[in-house]
Amino acid sequence: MKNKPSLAVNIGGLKMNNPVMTASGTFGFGKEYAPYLDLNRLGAIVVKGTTLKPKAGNKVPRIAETPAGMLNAVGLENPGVDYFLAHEMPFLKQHDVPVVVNIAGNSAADYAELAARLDREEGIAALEVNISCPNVKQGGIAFGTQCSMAQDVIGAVRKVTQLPLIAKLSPNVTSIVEIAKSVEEAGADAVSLINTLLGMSIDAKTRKPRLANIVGGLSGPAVKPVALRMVWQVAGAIDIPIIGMGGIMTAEDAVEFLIAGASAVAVGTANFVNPHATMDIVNGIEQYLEEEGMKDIHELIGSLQI
Amino acid sequence: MKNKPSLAVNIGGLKMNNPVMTASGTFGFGKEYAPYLDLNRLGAIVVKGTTLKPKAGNKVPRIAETPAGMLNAVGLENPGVDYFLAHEMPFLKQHDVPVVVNIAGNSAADYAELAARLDREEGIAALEVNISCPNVKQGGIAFGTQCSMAQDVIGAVRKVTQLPLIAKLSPNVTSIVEIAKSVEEAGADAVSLINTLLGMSIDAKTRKPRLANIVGGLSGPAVKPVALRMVWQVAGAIDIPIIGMGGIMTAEDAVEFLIAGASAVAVGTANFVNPHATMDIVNGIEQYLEEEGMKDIHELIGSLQI
Amino acid sequence: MSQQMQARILFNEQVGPDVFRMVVEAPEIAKEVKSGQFFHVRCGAEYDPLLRRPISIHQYRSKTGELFFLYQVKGKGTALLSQMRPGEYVDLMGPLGNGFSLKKGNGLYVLVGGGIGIAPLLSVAQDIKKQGFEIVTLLGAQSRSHVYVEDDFRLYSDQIFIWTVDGSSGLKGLVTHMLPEVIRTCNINQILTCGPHGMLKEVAQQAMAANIPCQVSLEEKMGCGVGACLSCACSIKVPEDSAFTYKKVCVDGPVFEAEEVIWDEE
Amino acid sequence: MSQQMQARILFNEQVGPDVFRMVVEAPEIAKEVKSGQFFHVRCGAEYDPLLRRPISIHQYRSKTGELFFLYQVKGKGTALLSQMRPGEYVDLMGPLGNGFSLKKGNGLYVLVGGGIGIAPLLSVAQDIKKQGFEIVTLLGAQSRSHVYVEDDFRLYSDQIFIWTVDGSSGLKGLVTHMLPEVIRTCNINQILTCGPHGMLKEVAQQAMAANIPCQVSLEEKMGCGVGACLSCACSIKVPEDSAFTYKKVCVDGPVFEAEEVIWDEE
Ligand SMILES: Cc1cc2nc3c(=O)[nH]c(=O)nc-3n(C[C@H](O)[C@H](O)[C@H](O)COP(=O)(O)OP(=O)(O)OC[C@H]3O[C@@H](n4cnc5c(N)ncnc54)[C@H](O)[C@@H]3O)c2cc1C
Ligand SMILES: Cc1cc2nc3c(=O)[nH]c(=O)nc-3n(C[C@H](O)[C@H](O)[C@H](O)COP(=O)(O)OP(=O)(O)OC[C@H]3O[C@@H](n4cnc5c(N)ncnc54)[C@H](O)[C@@H]3O)c2cc1C
Ligand SMILES: Cc1cc2nc3c(=O)[nH]c(=O)nc-3n(C[C@H](O)[C@H](O)[C@H](O)COP(=O)(O)O)c2cc1C
Ligand SMILES: Cc1cc2nc3c(=O)[nH]c(=O)nc-3n(C[C@H](O)[C@H](O)[C@H](O)COP(=O)(O)O)c2cc1C
Ligand code: FES
Ligand code: FES
Repeated sequence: MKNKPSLAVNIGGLKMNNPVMTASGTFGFGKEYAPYLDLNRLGAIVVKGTTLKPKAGNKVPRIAETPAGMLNAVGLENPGVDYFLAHEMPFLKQHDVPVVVNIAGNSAADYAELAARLDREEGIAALEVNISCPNVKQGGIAFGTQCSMAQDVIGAVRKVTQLPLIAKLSPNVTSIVEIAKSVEEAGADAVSLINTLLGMSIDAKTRKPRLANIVGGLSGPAVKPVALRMVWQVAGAIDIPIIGMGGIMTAEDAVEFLIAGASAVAVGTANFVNPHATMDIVNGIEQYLEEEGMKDIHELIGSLQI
Repeated sequence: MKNKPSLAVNIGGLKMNNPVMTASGTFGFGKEYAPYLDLNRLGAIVVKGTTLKPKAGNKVPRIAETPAGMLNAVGLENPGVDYFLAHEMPFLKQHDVPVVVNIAGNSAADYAELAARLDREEGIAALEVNISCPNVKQGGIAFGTQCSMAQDVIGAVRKVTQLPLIAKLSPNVTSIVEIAKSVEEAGADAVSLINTLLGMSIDAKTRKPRLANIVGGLSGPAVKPVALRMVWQVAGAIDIPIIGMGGIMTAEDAVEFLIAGASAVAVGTANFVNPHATMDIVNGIEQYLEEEGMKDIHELIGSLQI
Repeated sequence: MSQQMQARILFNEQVGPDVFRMVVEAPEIAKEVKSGQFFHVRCGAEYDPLLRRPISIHQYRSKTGELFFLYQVKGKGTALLSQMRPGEYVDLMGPLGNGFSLKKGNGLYVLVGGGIGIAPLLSVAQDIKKQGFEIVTLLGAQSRSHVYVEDDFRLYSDQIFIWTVDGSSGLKGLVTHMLPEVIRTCNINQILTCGPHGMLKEVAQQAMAANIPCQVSLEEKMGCGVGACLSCACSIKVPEDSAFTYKKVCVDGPVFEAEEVIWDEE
Repeated sequence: MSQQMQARILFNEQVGPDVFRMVVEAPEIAKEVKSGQFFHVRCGAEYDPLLRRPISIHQYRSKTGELFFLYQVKGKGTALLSQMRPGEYVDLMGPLGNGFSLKKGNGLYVLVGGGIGIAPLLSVAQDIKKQGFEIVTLLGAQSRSHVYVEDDFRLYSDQIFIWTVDGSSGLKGLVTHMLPEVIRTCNINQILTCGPHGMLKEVAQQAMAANIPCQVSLEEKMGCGVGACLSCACSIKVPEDSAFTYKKVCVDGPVFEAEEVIWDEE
C-alpha cells in the first residue's frame, strides 16, 4: 500500500498533524462550525481574539462586502478570558486538536497579564499575539506598525509564558520585514501574516460609511497577492516559521503560500463562503503532494522556483 | 431649460472641465483609446510614466490576473521623453484636453532634469511625479516610502517648474498621511493616491512566480477599499487637492472617492475592462449630481456624513 | 441539523417587477425546517460577490421535499440568483437561526409584513392554519406592483388587508395605521412581524403597549451565518452581569420577542 | 474600426471535451474582420474574473454577419464563456491586431496548427480557398479527442494530415515531424502557423532555413488589447537606435513574420 505523504508541521513548538489552521475571529470558538466538519481534522483551532475583560465591540454595521473581499470592524467583541476558559474551553478540550488563543490588549502589561493567565491553563497549545488589530481605537494597530512597540509587547509576553508564541503582524506597514525581524528578536517562536488591510467603504446613496466604525479590515481573495508577497519577503529574512493567511479559499491558494515560504496556513474569510473550506484544503494539499510525488510537506515549503 | 451641474475642478492650477482623468500607464498616450471615446471629453489625460532615456521594461509575463484585480510589472517601459515629445505630443496637441505627464527617475536629479525639460514644452498642463512605482529595482518605491526622500524629489522638481505639480504616492507605507504632509510641505500642488499595492502571484503547478519580475503592483476593484481609506485619511490632513484612484470602475465608485474627499479621480484598470469607462463615469457623475439636486461638484467633494 | 448542500432548482420565476420565487428540491431539509429560519445562499461560483446571502424560508413542503424562497433583487447577489435556471444547483447552508415559535391561546394570530419582509410570513401562516387558528394578515408595500404573492396569503388568511404607500392597491398609507384597530377589536394570541426596521419598531411598541405577545424577525448584515464572525450583532436586553452586550441575529435570532429588543438604539 | 459591442449569441456548442464553438451576430464587424485578428472578450459581468480574454476569429461570414470563435476552457474566463446561452449577449471589443497577410505566388499554402492554435487557421484557409489556391494542412493534437473541427478543415484543404502525440488519431508524433517532407516536396508560397510556442519556433526555423515566407501568430497575456498597457511585450527585432526593445502582441501582432521574432529568448 502506498504511504500517504506526511503533512505534519511544527510551528515553533506547536505541533500539528497538518498545516491548516483557522484564522482568529473567523471560526468563533470552534463549536459554531462543528456541524460542518470534524474539528479533529484541523491542524489547529485559533479562537476569536480574547481580552482580559469582556469587550462589547463596535456598533453595526460591522461588515461590508467589497469586490472579492470584505471589510470588518467587529472591534474585538469577546466575552473576556474568564468566560472563555469557563464556557468555551471545555468544549474544545473534548477534542483532539491543538487550541491556539489569540490575545489582544491595550498595553504591553495587558498582554502580559493575559498571557500569564492562559499559561497556567491546561489544553492551550500556543498563544497568538495580535499586535495588529485595526479595529480598536487604542493600542492595537500602533503596536504592529512600530518595531519598538511590537518588541515591547512580544518581549513582555515572552517573559511570562513558555507556550509557543506566535506574533500576528499587521500588513499596514512600510516594511513587514523589519517588523518580523523585530518580533523574532523579541522572542517570538513564529509569525502570522497577514492580519487585515485597513480599508473603507462608502455608500454613494447615503454618503455614509458602510461601517459604523468608518474604517475596517479588508480580508478575502482581494488581499491574497499582498499577503503572498509579504510571506515571501519575510520568509527570506527570518528563521522562525511563518503562518500564512490572507484570502486562502482553496487548496491551491494554500499551496501557493507554502511555496512562498509559509510553514502553515490559516483560513479565515473562506469559512464564511464554504463552511468546510478547511477540510477541502487539508485534502487538497495532500492530493497535491501525492500528484507531485512529494513524501513530506517540507519539500513544498519555500519551494518557489526563481 | 435646466442648467447642467458644473463638473469643473481646479487641481492645484490644473483646470479641468470634469474630474475624470486617466491613470498613468493604463491609457497609453491617448491615441490607443481614441477609437472608443472622445478624448476631448476627459478631464485630463495622464500619459504613461516617462523617463529621460528610453526604458525597455521587464520581461514577460508582465501581468497576472488576481481576484477582482491584476498585478503588473511592466517596469516603466517607455520610449523616453524625447520620443514622447516628438512622436506622441503632436497627436495629443490636436485635442482640446489637458495633458499631464507622469515622470519617473532614479534620483532627485533625474526627476528635476526631466521636469525642467518638460517645463519648456508647450501643451503640457501639469506634471505628475511618480515617487511610487513598485516595479523598478532602483529608487522608485523607496522615494515614496520615506518622507525625507519624497521631499527631496518633490523639492527638486518644484525648483525647476511652474507647472502644477502632482505627487503620486505609494500606498505601501505605514502612514500615508505623513508622506502626504511631507510632499505638501515640499511644494506639491496636489497628490495622487494611490499607486499600486505591492503583491505577488504564484503558479502552484509550476511553483514559479506568475510575473517575470516576481512581485508587481496590484490594481483594480480589489484595492478600492484601501484607496478610499487613504483618500479619506489624507483629505483630513492636508490642504492641497487629492486625485483619488484605485479600483474605480463605475461612476458610483468615482462618487465614493469624491465623497471621501478627492477633488478629482483617475481611472486605470477599468479602461482595460470597459474602454469607455471614463465616459460612463463622466456621464454618471453628472447624473448623480442632477439626481441629488447638486449644482456643483464641489458640493459633493468631501461630503462624507459621519 | 444545519448542513451545506447543493439543491436542485425546480423553478425560479419572476413574481413581481423585482421579486423572484425559487423552488428547490431538498427532501431531508424540508422535513426539518421551521418557519422563520433562513438559509445562507451562495449566489455565484466566483469571488465577486464573495459572501453568502441570507434568505428566509418562504414555504416548505415536507411531503414533496420542496423549499420555497421569495427574494427581491437588490444588488449583485440576488441578481445572480435570479439568473439561475431550473435544473441548475444552488449552494445552500441551513436551516439557520431559531425561527418563530407560536404562542398558544384561544385567540387569533396577526401577521404584519412590509415589503419583502412578507417572505417568511407565508410559511408561518401555513403553520398556524395547520393548527386550525384564525389569521389576520396585514401586508404593506410601496405600490400595487410591489404587492407580491397576495393570493398565497389569501389562501391561509381569514382576513387580509393590503396597504400601499401610494394607494395604488388596497388602502393608502402605512400598514401600521391599521394595527391599533386590529388590536382593539380582536382577541390576539400573538403578533408575528417582518419588514423594515421602522415598521417592526412601530408594531412592537403597539403590541407591547397592549400587552400582546409579539415576535419580530430582525435583519443585519451577515458574514458566517453561524455565530462565528460576530458581524450580525443586535441590541437585545441581556442581564447586567453578562459577558455580552449584543446578541447575534444569525443564531440567537433572527426572531426575537419584541420586548427583548432595545428599540431606542439607532 | 475596432469597437466595443454587445453581440447576440446564436450558438455556443461543445465540439470537444473542453472546446466550444460560439457563433455571434455582428453584421457590421463581420464585414471588416481579417483572419488572424482577435476579439477581446468579457466573460462575466462581475469583477472576478476581471480582465477580458483574447479570442481569435475562427470564421467569419460577411453575408450572414456571423462571427465564429473556437475556444478551449482553460480557467475561469473561458468556463464562464462556455456557460453563456444563445439569445444572451457577449461583450466584445475588436477586431484587434493585424491579422495574417497572404504572400502571393504560384505555389500553395501550408497551414500548421497545434492544439487550440488551429482556431484562427480555419478562417485563413477560407480566405486562401476563396482566392483559388491549394492548401496543405497539418494539425497537431495531444490525442484523438483533442482533434477539433477536423471536418471543417477538410472542406478547404487539398491535403490534410492529423498528428497526435499518442497516435490515437492520424499519425503519431509532433506535427512538425512532417514539415521537412512537405517543404521538400511542395512549392510553397507561405507557411502560416499558430500553436504552442515550441511548435511555432520549430516551424519558423524550418521555414527560415528553407527560405519560405512564414507568418506566426504569437500569444502573450493581455491587459488592454489596444497597445495601452504594455503587458503583451514580445521580442521582435527592432533597429539598433529604436526607442523600443519590445513590440506588442496586441497591436503589432499577433501575427509576425517568422524572421522578425527573436526565437532564442526564453
Ligand atoms: C435573516 C434574514 C433573512 C432574509 N430573508 C430574505 C428573504 O426571504 N427575501 C429577500 O429578498 N431578502 C431577504 N433578506 C435580505 C437579503 O439577505 C438581502 O437583500 C441580500 O443579502 C442583498 O444582497 P445583494 O447582493 O442583492 O445586495 P447588495 O446590496 O449588493 O449586498 C451587499 C452586501 O450587503 C448584504 N446585505 C444587503 N442587504 C442586506 C440585508 N437586508 N440583510 C442582510 N444583509 C444584507 C449582503 O449580504 C451583502 O453582503 C434577509 C436578510 C436576513 C438577515
Ligand atoms: C491573440 C490571442 C488569440 C487567442 N485566441 C484564442 C482562441 O481562438 N481560442 C482559445 O481557446 N484561446 C485563444 N487564446 C488564448 C486565450 O486567450 C486563453 O486561453 C484565455 O485567456 C484563458 O483564460 P481563462 O480565464 O480561461 O484561463 P485563466 O488561466 O484563468 O486565465 C488567467 C489569466 O491568464 C490570461 N491567459 C491565460 N492564458 C493565456 C494565453 N494563452 N494568452 C493570453 N492570455 C492568457 C487570461 O487572459 C487571464 O488574464 C488566444 C490568446 C491570444 C493572445
Ligand atoms: C470577521 C473577522 C474577524 C476577525 N477577528 C480577528 C481577531 O479577533 N484577531 C485577529 O488576530 N485577527 C482577526 N481577523 C483577521 C483574520 O484572522 C485574518 O488574519 C484575516 O482575515 C486574513 O485572512 P482571510 O483573508 O483568510 O480572512 C478577523 C477577520 C475577520 C474577517
Ligand atoms: C499596467 C499598469 C501600468 C501602470 N503604469 C504606471 C506608470 O507608469 N506610472 C504611474 O504613476 N502609475 C502607473 N500605474 C498605476 C496606475 O496609474 C494607478 O495608480 C493604479 O493602477 C490604481 O488605479 P486602478 O485600480 O484604477 O488601476 C500603472 C497601472 C497599471 C495597471
Ligand atoms: S453572521 Fe456571523 S455571527 Fe452572525
Ligand atoms: S495588451 Fe495592453 S499593450 Fe498589448
